[in-house]
Amino acid sequence: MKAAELSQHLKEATGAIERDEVLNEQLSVWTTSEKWVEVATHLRDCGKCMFDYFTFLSAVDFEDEGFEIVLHVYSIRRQHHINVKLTAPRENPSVPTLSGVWRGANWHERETWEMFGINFEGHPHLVKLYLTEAFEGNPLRKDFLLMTREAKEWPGEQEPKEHAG
Amino acid sequence: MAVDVKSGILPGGPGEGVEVLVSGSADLATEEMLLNIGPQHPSTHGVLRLVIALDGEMIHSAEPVVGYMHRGFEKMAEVRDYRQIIALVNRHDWLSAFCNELGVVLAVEKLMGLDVPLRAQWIRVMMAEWNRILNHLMFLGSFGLELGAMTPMFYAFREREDIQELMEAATGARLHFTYNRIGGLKEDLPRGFMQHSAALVKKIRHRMDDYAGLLLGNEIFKQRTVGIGKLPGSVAKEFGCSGPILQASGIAEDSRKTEPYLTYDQCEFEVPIGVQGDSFDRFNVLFQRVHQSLSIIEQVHDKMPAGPIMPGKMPKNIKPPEGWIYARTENPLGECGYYLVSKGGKEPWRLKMRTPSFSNVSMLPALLPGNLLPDLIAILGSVFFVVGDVDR
Amino acid sequence: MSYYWQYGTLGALTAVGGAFVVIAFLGNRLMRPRKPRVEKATTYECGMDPVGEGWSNTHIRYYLFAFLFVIFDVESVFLFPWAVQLEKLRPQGTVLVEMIVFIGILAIGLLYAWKKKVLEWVK
Amino acid sequence: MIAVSQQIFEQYINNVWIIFGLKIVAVVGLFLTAPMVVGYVEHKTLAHMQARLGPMEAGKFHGWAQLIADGVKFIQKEDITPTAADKFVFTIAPGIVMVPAILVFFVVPFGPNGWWAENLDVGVFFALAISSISVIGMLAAGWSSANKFSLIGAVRGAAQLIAYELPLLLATAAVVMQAGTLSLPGIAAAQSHYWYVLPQFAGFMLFIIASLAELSRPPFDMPIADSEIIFGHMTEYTGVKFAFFLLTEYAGIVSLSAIASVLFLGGWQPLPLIKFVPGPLWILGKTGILSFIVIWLRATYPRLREDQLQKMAWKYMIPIALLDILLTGIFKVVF
Repeated sequence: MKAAELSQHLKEATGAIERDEVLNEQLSVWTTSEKWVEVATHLRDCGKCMFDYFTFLSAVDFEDEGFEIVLHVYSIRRQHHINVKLTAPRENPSVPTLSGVWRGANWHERETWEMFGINFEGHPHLVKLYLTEAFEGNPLRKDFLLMTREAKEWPGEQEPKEHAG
Repeated sequence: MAVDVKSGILPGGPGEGVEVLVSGSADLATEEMLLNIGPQHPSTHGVLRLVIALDGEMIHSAEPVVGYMHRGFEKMAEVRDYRQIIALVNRHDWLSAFCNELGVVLAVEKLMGLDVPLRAQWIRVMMAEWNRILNHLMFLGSFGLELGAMTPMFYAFREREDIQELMEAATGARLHFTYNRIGGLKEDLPRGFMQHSAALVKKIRHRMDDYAGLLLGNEIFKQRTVGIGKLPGSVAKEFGCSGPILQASGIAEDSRKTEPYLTYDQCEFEVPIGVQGDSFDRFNVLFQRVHQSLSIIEQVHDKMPAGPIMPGKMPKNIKPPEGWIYARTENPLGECGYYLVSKGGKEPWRLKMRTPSFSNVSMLPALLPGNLLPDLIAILGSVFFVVGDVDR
Repeated sequence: MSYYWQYGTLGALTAVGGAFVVIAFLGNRLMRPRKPRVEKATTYECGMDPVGEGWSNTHIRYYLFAFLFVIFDVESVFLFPWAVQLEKLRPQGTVLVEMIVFIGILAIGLLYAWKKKVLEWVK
Repeated sequence: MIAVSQQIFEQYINNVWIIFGLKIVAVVGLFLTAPMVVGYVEHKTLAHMQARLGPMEAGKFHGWAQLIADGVKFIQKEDITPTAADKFVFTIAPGIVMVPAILVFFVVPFGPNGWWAENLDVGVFFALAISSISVIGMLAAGWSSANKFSLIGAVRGAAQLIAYELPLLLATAAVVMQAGTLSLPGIAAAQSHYWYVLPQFAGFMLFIIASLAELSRPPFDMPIADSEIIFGHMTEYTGVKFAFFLLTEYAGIVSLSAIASVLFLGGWQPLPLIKFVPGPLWILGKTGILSFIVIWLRATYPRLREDQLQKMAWKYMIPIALLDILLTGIFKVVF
């Protein structure tokens, strides 16, 4: 389905789409955390959507605007993509888990949880995936500083012409 | 004594200190044995760790523990400019360096609206396919080794050596090629490259018969793999498995075919699929993919145009406009996608790496229980993954 | 006399074999470095601290095979004297039929076990 | 001159005690050298089959001294006993594995007219019985290591014994029936007209397959499957103890190949037309060819699974072996 059609369909069927945007031929829709699971289930089950392939789930830290949680799914049957997005507040961000909709979301949510500190309500096994238990902080938040970069200017900061000299 | 592995007993590694639930009664005739497979195990291709609960040799549950190789690439990408990111991303899946670079480069080019010269596109197709063969040969060899046939491994390295020599001639590197540039390529192919490449295609195609004879046609190999670790297509899709694993489960999803990038739409090739998604099918699909790649390379030889390899006018500093994009490529191991968010700076605001191995490994807890320990190896070897690609 | 010589030599050879083991261990003791560390002497479990202990009551899935094996192994012991004397015993036909009956009973036993699905690994 | 040497021979060499000593030295010497040769041949054969060179440095000429260097290295290695292990059993297990492997050579004839240590009248029986003692050592090693991989390996080794022992015995029984003797030189002598591989081809195949399982060689190397359970019962062993296990494996290849060549390939009996080649060379040649096949299989086959071996043994090999005995008996009585 074309991006505009799909977006129109979702707006009518779920009534939970706040806004949509098509950039570089890719559709993004924004929803709310209350409707998060409902929208996802609709995407999976609806005959027009048929999003059977779980691509990824992650987040982007937009500093003052909060976290944007991105779910990207793909339909092998219908061959269309969608980004479903959700803005979570900076303080105590929390979203319902999607691991009941697509089992593949399990690990992606664990990763997002430890990297951004976004809680996934109802997740069956929310433990750290990569980091040690003793590790403090959420590395992919913008306020988590890379210590090496803070200590020493990276030579890669040079502009192309400086290399020559 | 039965130990609930799902609750996560992970001493000494990432996740240490998680409580262990011990339940069950002492009068049971047999007890579950909790066993670490990895991180230092001959057949986990690096430092993947599996905590498995065994009853005799029967696996009751299996939980992959990753993170031994976590290098924080996504964070590092946020403080590097786009030129540096090319050299960064070819390191997470070190067996398919060129294809990784390609994903990032395609994402940036599309975000900036750059037109890549046709010759550069064709060279990219050819190099990506050589890289795919390079990667698949590694797994063709190591899968045999895991089942106890050591010869295919050495043959695989013999062929890999030839291919690496070829790619070195063009790129100057053997593992981390860094041959892509935003807009095109580092430099044109050296003189005589096409002849060399054409000769190698014939040679590799001929030598693929060795693998067919040693493994695909081997009765013991079939006994060990047919019907082992059957992965239904619906489960594979749900976990986001891709590449040979998804195709072996009977789903012909290959972004070279369904959403062609570069000039794949002008190449003729097939997406091999399996029937029942068992270890044999996965191996067979991998094997057939090599043949398809060889045929693509031959087509590239015929269609390669002359021309420049970089656009005439390129900005000195690469600063994509504000926005976001998801670019996917069919990597040797499956769908590799980069979700790039730009705020107009010379560094990406966020670069999410969606790697095929991550999704493939996350599927293991659903696939492994109910199999025997020797079959664990047959399954693990056919769920093709690179640990660096899981951990990033 | 030759009997005692033969088995005497065998006994001596066993002793020499044992002595070889002891000498090799002693030689190793003289030549090897000795730098004990706690980590070195831990049980290998893929670089992790072992979970639980190595001596667990595991489920041995072929114990029914083991029973069958004992039965057939004893049978094969009976088979050997018969096999050696086959040509010397008379009348040969009777001797053969006797053994066929003996093997037949066991073969039926094997067939029975097969039909009873004992010859599958216990899942 | 001749008279003098004959005198010396009668005076010293013919002395029973000297012969006694020589026999022991010869058997132990054979036990220590034959595995080296097979081991070296395996290194080089596998290397060339796998498109590589193999050892090239030690001893200058094609690395012929590689295994001697390995032996020297092994004996200098630190001996580590895991804290969790049962120390006594852990220490004696390599000995239990190795001593029977020496004793097998005791009965193997290496040529006609006294080219053997002893001609036991239960030779075959002795050889098969003694060679299966090694499994006890294997179980002891696996259990005492207190390592899960070792334990699984030991359990698999025991399962393997159950699978291969019967086909091995039954295949041998058919040969014994045909020859009418249990003595190995006797069996070889009985094949002066034709080799038993012709009438007993099924038995020969069973014997080779079962021997591979007994030796834990590919495709039946499940007890030491390195990609699954690290190295089975040998996982925790280091230095000279580990060397014992390796030595036993290669000695086993030699001894079982030699026994198979005596049982089925006529021992020292030559092929027609080339009868001038002396008997000992024949038996060494046949042993060498069988050993080479064992090595060759390693380069070719993946390994089976333990339950597949059981299935193969109980559903195919044992019925075939029983049928073989039956047919051999009828053949003997009727003709």
